[in-house]
Amino acid sequence: MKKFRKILSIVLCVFMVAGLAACGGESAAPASQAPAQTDTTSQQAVPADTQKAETPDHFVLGMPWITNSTDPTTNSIGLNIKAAVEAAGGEVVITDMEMTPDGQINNISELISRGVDAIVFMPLAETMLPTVDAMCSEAGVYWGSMLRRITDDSIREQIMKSEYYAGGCYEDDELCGENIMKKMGEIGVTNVACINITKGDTSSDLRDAGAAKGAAEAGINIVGTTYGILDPTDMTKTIESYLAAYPELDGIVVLGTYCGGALAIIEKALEDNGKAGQVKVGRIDFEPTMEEYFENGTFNICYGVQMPYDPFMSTIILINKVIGTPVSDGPAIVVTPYIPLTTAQEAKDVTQYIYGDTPMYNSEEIRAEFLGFYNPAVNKTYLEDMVAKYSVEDIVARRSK
Amino acid sequence: MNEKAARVNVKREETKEFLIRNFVYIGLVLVLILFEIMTKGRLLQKRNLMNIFNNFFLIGLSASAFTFIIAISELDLSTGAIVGISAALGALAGKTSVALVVPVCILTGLVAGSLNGFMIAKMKMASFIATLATSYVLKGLTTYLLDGSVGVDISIRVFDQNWIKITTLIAAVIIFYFLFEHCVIGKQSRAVGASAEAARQSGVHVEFIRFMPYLMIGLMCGIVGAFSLARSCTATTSTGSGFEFDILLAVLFGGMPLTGGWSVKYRSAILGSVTMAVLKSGMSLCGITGTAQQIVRGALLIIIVAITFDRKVVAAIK
Amino acid sequence: MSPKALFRAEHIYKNFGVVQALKDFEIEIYPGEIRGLIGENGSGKSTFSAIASGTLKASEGAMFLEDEPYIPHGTVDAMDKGISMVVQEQGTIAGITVAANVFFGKEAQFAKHGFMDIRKMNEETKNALEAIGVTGIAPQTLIDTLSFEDRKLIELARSMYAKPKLWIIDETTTALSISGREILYALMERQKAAGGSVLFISHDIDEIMDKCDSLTILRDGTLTANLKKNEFDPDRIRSLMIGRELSGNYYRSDSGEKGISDEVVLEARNVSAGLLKNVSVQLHRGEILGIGGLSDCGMHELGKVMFGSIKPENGQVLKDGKDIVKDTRWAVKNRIAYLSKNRDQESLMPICSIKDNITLPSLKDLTPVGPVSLRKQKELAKTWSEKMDVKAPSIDVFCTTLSGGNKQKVVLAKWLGKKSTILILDCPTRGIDVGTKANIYQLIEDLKEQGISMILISEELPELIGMSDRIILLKNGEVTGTFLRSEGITEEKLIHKMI
Amino acid sequence: MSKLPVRILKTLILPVGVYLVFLVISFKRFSNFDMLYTIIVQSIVPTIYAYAIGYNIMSGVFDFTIGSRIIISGVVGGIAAARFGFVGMFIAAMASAYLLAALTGGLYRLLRIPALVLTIGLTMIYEMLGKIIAGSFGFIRLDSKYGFLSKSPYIFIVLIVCAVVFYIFLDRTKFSFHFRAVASNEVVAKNAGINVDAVKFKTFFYGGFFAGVGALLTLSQSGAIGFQSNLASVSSVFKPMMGILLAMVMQSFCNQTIGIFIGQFTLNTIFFGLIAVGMPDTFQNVVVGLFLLVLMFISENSNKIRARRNLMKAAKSHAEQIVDG
Repeated sequence: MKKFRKILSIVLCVFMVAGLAACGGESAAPASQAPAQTDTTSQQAVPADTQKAETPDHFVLGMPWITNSTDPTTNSIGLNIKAAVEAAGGEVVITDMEMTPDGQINNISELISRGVDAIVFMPLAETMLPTVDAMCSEAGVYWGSMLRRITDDSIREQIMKSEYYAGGCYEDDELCGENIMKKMGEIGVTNVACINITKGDTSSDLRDAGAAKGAAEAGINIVGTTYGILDPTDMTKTIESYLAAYPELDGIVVLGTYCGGALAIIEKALEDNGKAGQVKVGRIDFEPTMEEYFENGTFNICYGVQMPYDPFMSTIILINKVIGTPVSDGPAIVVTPYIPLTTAQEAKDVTQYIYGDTPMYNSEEIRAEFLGFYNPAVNKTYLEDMVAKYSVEDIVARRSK
Repeated sequence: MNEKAARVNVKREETKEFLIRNFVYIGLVLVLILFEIMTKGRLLQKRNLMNIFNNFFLIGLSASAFTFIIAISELDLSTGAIVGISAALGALAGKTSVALVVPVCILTGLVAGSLNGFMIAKMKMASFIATLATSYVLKGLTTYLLDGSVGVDISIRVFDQNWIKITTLIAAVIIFYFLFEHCVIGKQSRAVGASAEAARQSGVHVEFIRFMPYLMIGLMCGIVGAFSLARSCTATTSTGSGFEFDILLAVLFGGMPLTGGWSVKYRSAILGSVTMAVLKSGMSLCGITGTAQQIVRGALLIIIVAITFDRKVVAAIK
Repeated sequence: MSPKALFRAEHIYKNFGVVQALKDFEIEIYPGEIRGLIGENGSGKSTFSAIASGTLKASEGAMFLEDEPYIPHGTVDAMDKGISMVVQEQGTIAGITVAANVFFGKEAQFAKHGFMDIRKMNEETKNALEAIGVTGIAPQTLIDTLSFEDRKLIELARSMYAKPKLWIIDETTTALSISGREILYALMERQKAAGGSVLFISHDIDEIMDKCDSLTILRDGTLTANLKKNEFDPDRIRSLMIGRELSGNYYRSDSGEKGISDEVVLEARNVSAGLLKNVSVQLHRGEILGIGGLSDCGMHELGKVMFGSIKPENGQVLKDGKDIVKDTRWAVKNRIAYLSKNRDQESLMPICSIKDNITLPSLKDLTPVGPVSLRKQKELAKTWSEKMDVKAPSIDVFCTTLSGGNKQKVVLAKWLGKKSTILILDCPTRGIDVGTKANIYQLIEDLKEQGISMILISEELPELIGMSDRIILLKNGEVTGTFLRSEGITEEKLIHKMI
Repeated sequence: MSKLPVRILKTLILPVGVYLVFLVISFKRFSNFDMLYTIIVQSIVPTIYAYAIGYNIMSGVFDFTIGSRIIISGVVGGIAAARFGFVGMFIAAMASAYLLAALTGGLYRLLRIPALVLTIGLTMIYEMLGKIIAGSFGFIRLDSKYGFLSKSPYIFIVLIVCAVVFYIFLDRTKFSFHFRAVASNEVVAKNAGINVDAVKFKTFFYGGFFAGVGALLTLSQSGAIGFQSNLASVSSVFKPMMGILLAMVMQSFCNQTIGIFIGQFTLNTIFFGLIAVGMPDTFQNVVVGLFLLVLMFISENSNKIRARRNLMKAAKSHAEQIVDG
């Protein structure tokens, strides 16, 4: 009995080491570009539009994303990216996004090994971008970033020189932080408490800086900022501790959070402590139940709706590069706007048309207005005009006919 | 009369024992075959083997040292935090010169490990609570030190080459195997785990033996911190988060009993990490959503431990 | 006395693995009788009392209570049926109050539809304690804060409260002080007067002769005789207990005429620790130094102090007159060995194999530097387990499967494998069958020839007398007497110094 | 047992002491009654979480699933509230809490594996169960008219009811004697005829009541309950556990039912103090960690001190016997 087990363990070890060593050495050579003959794990590619005779050749776009979430924002991003890729005759492969930097690098190397032609992702920290660029260039895979700006000049320089980096969109978080703080000043807020995502996330730091600048100009005193709240009970506890510690508080600004139902929790806490309406509330990033609070006047200003648009536009830039009609010679960086929402009606439209279960643009619109392959006029400046024209009304008009 | 009956009974016991002990081998082979079929051969493709390796590389490194912690029937919930603080200090040191990164990571790991070791060996505190407290303290320090995320010069990626990682893992596995199975410290650790008083009265330096495992796991977490820096050139507050449960799950998947003492098998650590990595890669290749993956992992954990747990050793199962 | 027996047990057999603890034992106890039960350690007295009180199940045989078949499953069930017992070791449960201990397992009587009436329970506890003449203990205190003796009195109150038909007392007197013992004797008398009966288990002949109406004698698990009070005679009882003449080949045959070398190998100089107060003891080369006394006279602590397991508050322990014994690690390295009284917690690792147990202290000796060769380990374990003739299928079997005697042989193999020159043996033959006991005595004699010096701590006077060159007696932490083998030692001389 | 006033004094030293420290540091913040009131209210929910795992921790059985179980009960309660109003919510939350507690306890009894391992596996499953039930929004919103449970005076009534129920099961029923006996010495308890497996099942089952109430309170207090994943819900076990540890340290002079609340109050005072003092919340973890270490140190030594005191008392009483013997 014992001897048999000894042999089995040795055989297993030898097999494992040999396998790893073989591929260890091999992986240094550039991987073959041939698209994997994977059977399509997601739906069948949409049949190409009959007007144009030929279509761009088939490509696979990989994306690390949150697969176990039912949050409408997350779903609408996935929906819109899939629409863009399938409109161009491509296919999307999604893998479960890891929350640590080295985990995300593993995501990217896994997608490369599954033979994707392009990868779009939201970088957790800009300092990992050189690593991503090195891996993708080595594997001949185009990649694009979304939702995050590169603040460090040395990294930006290096990345902009890469020919595999297609570019991507970001919002001017700093400006948005400044604007929302000024808006709060306009509606008479003097002492404000802030909630933000974990320190170290580029947007989080930029929104902090913008908020501080806006507060200084508007003469608002920021009593404190709490970072990285995930749990509803912690959110309630933080709000109530601010209310108790600072009776003079008259404003709460959520610069960003991953806590589900954050606005509902804050409104409830204000209501329980009899401060609903007196304490003004502002929020960056959209939340589906927002219109109700707009109606009863307890919620005042939202800078958001960039969520599905930025990822959609970043994917468009990447697709154009993959199908051979890049929007600019080097990486194309497009700044997408935060759209201010102040009325319940706007919030209702956003929930129905932008965060609904239909993508913002249908296949024809995408091909006609966004893909250089079909519309040669598409380039960086053209896209920037599209961004300027983008508004809630525009989407409502397109979808409601 | 009962002499013969006893021997027959021992024979039946031994075959049952053989099946249980090799349940994990059989389990791994089954998982490999199952997912090879379901992913139509993509699982064992050369490229994907590399992904599987990346998944279990960091966990495997620490799991081999974690065997000693389980052998002295203690626990360590601060491994994730030690990886975080090592990466943080390594990155900060990297600002002055990249050559400093790895030594600083290893040094931080050793210091944090000896802090744990001192509390548990000298101050005789319960390891579950003491390491939990250390993880809180270290996480707080990491967030304070980093104040965001700190980048490291790209030249650190030289450590991220596959052949370096493979040789490091094999070296670590062999060294700890040698220490655990063939050296005095391995035997004495299992003796302390089985019964500290009996070991003390047999001349074992119990305090030293309860201190060393924490030093070893500290060292390995420092090295993991260094490799995680090499991999992503970034140290953030989320580096190493959840790592302590990954290691615990890996060793439990390998059928490691939590009761320590002589029923601890060295191979459980490595086999467990490999099985988990294969499972993860296989399931994501089949496009199984994150939800289903977590449910499968939870259910499998309970089944494996229910089968391999050696009930006759422990009078009271807490 | 009415002819109908209150309690009858017939053809009782009980074996643990290969060891025959009870062989065809039978006993009849009549109402209003204090029946003694005497026998050496390992003769099966505690095994029978465990069976009668429901802690253990007999392998074969039947028991009858007032002619009804009596099959208890658990101590609480036995109590309800009328048989309660006071155990030798610690019977109370830590972490709960005195009241909870007295009514342990029987809380239902105070529960009114689910809720406990704590006040009534405390009151009943007070009555129970007063019934046995104890007033100083408050029912709601946590039991951990009480002394060992108070906890034993609580056990007495618990068993008496159930108004048992048959009350079993298993060697409890050793744990009680004089006043505690008076309480116990008074209770026995009261139980007898109330028409109940008492089974009084002890190995102290004088106590039995004084208190009991009749006596059953056990040797190696078999009934040797039943005596009436008028037939009581100490020498006759002892010979029936031991079966062999004292000076038979069971113990050492020589009478110590060779004398002992005056080189002191291990010495405790005015050591005090816990109970021990200013004790000085010297062990000479090749000598067997016996240490005797009541079970809580401090002799066990003395053994641990000399091994370095307990740090003395003042005074010191010296090896060869010069180096101080710092701790157990230093002691083992310098070839001092210690066999603990509770072997399975302190000297042996039951959930490990025989090989690992034997080789543990000698790992560094096998290969001082680098890896320990498996072959050498196997060799060491094999030679010594064969020398000790440990009966087991292989040396890789876990020690949990071994009998008491075999476990002790493994521990001895461990220390002899380490080539220890000084052996501290604390009750080495406790709970071991008579056959193995004889081997151990023979081994001790052989080791003495080889010049190994030994300290023999034992609660069995015959063992001390039979094996030691010199005997030191302790009482409440102080040395009260020393006897030389060459001058001939009798139990009377020893007992006089012990109590 | 020292007399009642002395015991009350000893109990209050820690909470009042810590409050005074922060009063000194930031007088303006801590002097208004509002702060004290908020700390008290904020200590109620963690106390009820602590009651839910109290029996387990005291008998050395560790249960990771409490966080995920409360989320499921909250989500189920939220959904029921939308359709059947307050009564529906109450029944749904309590029923699901008892069901999950029975399931966890039953599996523990059936599989007989260490609770630590079983509950890690179960937490992973329960977390995802919570997410699947939570469905579209990933979190459940509660209509505020059903959320009155978390407003005073109701929340204080709920606290008192829970404290009484906890105290009864802790000290006043057969179960309380059996579960303490099993906690201190399982083997002796088994010999005395106690059905040890049933007792262990009950420690989980009776905890279910408080898990249900905890879920209701969290749902009404925050107005929403969101799901968590990959063992994030485990962290909600650690803070209540510290309250229990503190209660066990004060065991000799204060009943655990009150001790747990005192523990939570002290912890919250430290949290609120840190926010008021303006220390970045990154330091909260460090302070919680250090507080836990100090707590461990005290509980470790207090056992040693008490043990040494017993030894001395035993030796003394022995000596007395001889004198009057």
